[in-house]
Amino acid sequence: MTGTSNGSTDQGRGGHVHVRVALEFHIPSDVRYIEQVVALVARQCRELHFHPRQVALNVPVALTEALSNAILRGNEARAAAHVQVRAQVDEDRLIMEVVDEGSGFDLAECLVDPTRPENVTREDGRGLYLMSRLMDRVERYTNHGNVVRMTLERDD
Amino acid sequence: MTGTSNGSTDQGRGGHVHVRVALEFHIPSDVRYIEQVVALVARQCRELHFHPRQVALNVPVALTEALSNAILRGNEARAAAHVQVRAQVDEDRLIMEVVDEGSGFDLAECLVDPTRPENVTREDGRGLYLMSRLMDRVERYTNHGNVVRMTLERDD
Amino acid sequence: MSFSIKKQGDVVVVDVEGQLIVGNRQELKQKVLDELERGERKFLIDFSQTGYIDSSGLGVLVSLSKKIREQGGELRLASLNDDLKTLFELTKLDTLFQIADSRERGLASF
Amino acid sequence: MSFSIKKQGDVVVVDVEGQLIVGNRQELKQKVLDELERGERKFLIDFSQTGYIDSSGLGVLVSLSKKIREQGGELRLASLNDDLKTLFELTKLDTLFQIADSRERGLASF
Ligand SMILES: Nc1ncnc2c1ncn2[C@@H]1O[C@H](COP(=O)(O)OP(=O)(O)O)[C@@H](O)[C@H]1O
Ligand SMILES: Nc1ncnc2c1ncn2[C@@H]1O[C@H](COP(=O)(O)OP(=O)(O)O)[C@@H](O)[C@H]1O
Repeated sequence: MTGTSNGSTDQGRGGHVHVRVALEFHIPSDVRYIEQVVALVARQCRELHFHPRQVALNVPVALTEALSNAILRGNEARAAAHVQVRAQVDEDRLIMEVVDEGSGFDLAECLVDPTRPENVTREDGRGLYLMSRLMDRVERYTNHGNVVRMTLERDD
Repeated sequence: MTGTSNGSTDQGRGGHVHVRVALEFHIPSDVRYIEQVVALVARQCRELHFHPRQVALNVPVALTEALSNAILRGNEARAAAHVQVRAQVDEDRLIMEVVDEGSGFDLAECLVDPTRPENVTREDGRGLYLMSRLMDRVERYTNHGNVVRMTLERDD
Repeated sequence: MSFSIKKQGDVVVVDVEGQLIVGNRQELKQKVLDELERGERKFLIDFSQTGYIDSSGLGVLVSLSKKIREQGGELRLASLNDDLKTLFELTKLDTLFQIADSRERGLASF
Repeated sequence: MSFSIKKQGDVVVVDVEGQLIVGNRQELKQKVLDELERGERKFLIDFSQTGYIDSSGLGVLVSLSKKIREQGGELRLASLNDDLKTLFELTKLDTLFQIADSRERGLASF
């Protein structure tokens, strides 16, 4: 048993430690904070034994997209506006919620397919698409702000 | 910026990342699980820059006491009974709640002073006392089980 | 995270250390455009030390590729790990870029 | 966590590696009582490699101290770090035990 090993640990006598970790962040609308938040969420996933690919690819890229949209689109980078991030991880799944102070958007309408020939040379428009491809579920709703909710089921 | 540095980090432009971490554990009533839970809670406190003494002494000892009381007194070590631990840490304080399936107890009545001459050679009876000395606040209430709630304000 | 640039033969090789994301992509863009301005035409970006890339990082690669091509130059990529490869495949950007397995192969491909 | 026992001169020295808590205190108790049974009378517990101690760990030390004394022996403690010292002070167990700063001084004190 070590202090760095997290997650559910079978200890032989049929017992089991169930761990759920919830992280909550408040950050100013500045993209320089993204990497730190992403690192902490990804680490929790690693410690709860998510697949290395999920830890290195799905989680960081999807969360970075949601955060940069919240900061640049939702809050339009207004310094006084804040972004809230809630991440809940357990042995089954990760749920991330990114909340901005904007008035929201229509997910289905804004999601374009960047792999279509006319889009593949565009410089933008890949964020929501990557989120939807890298997560099992992406939802948007309004609740004290514009909330983007992403769910990823754990792979071993 | 590193993936292992947690806590609130000033990044110069007057901005600030506020982090709150909530950990939740479910463990069988077996004292062998205590050390793992304690290690994870203490680590979060270390990462949120609690004083080294709080990380090495106050948090682990108080939580170990609460857990062993929940397992051995509250649940009377019945294998089927579980203990729930909720820990919430932010830059201000740590709040830990330990929930057992027992019928509760009277904190004031059960807390004896082990430093009195007639008690100092006793083998037991130091748990609640240590909790109360190592935490800023210890409370007990009933809410879906017997809840012991401990609060520690962060020292730098 | 940082970008280090060195010249190998007539190829400008850029190492992306850490992430290539919204917070630092402008730095990469500027560094490469400065070299283009100076007359360089062959560019290889090496991702062997890269963590993850977001959509705005991908966007900068697309943008640089266009600008270099407009000047008659060429941008190639090298050393994508499996996760980064997946990212290029998901976005079909693997069809837009010439991607070499290793820095050596990338250099040899010009 | 583990307990390692070695003999130095006529003193049985026990190192507590990791925690001394409800989950493992019985192991320490049994190891020391076995030595007592074998006729050993001088015991030094060294805490230089110890993390934390809980009330049941303290309880075992009190219990061992009594049992050893009943056999005409002596239990002493050594190398408590500041946090562990605080624990002994809070519980006034620093008045019950003879505590040496270091293993050497502890050994020399018998
Ligand atoms: N948090 C948000 N608030 C408001 N609008 C958003 C938000 N997230 C995404 N959008 C809208 O969805 C569009 C597409 O987003 P995305 O796929 O990430 O591509 P890009 O950001 O590069 O345009 C954005 O241009 C914006 O109009
Ligand atoms: N979770 C609990 N459920 C029921 N009783 C408890 C609980 N925690 C403490 N107690 C009561 O308080 C008493 C004192 O506890 P403590 O100070 O930890 O000393 P000890 O456990 O060594 O007796 C216990 O003996 C028990 O009667």
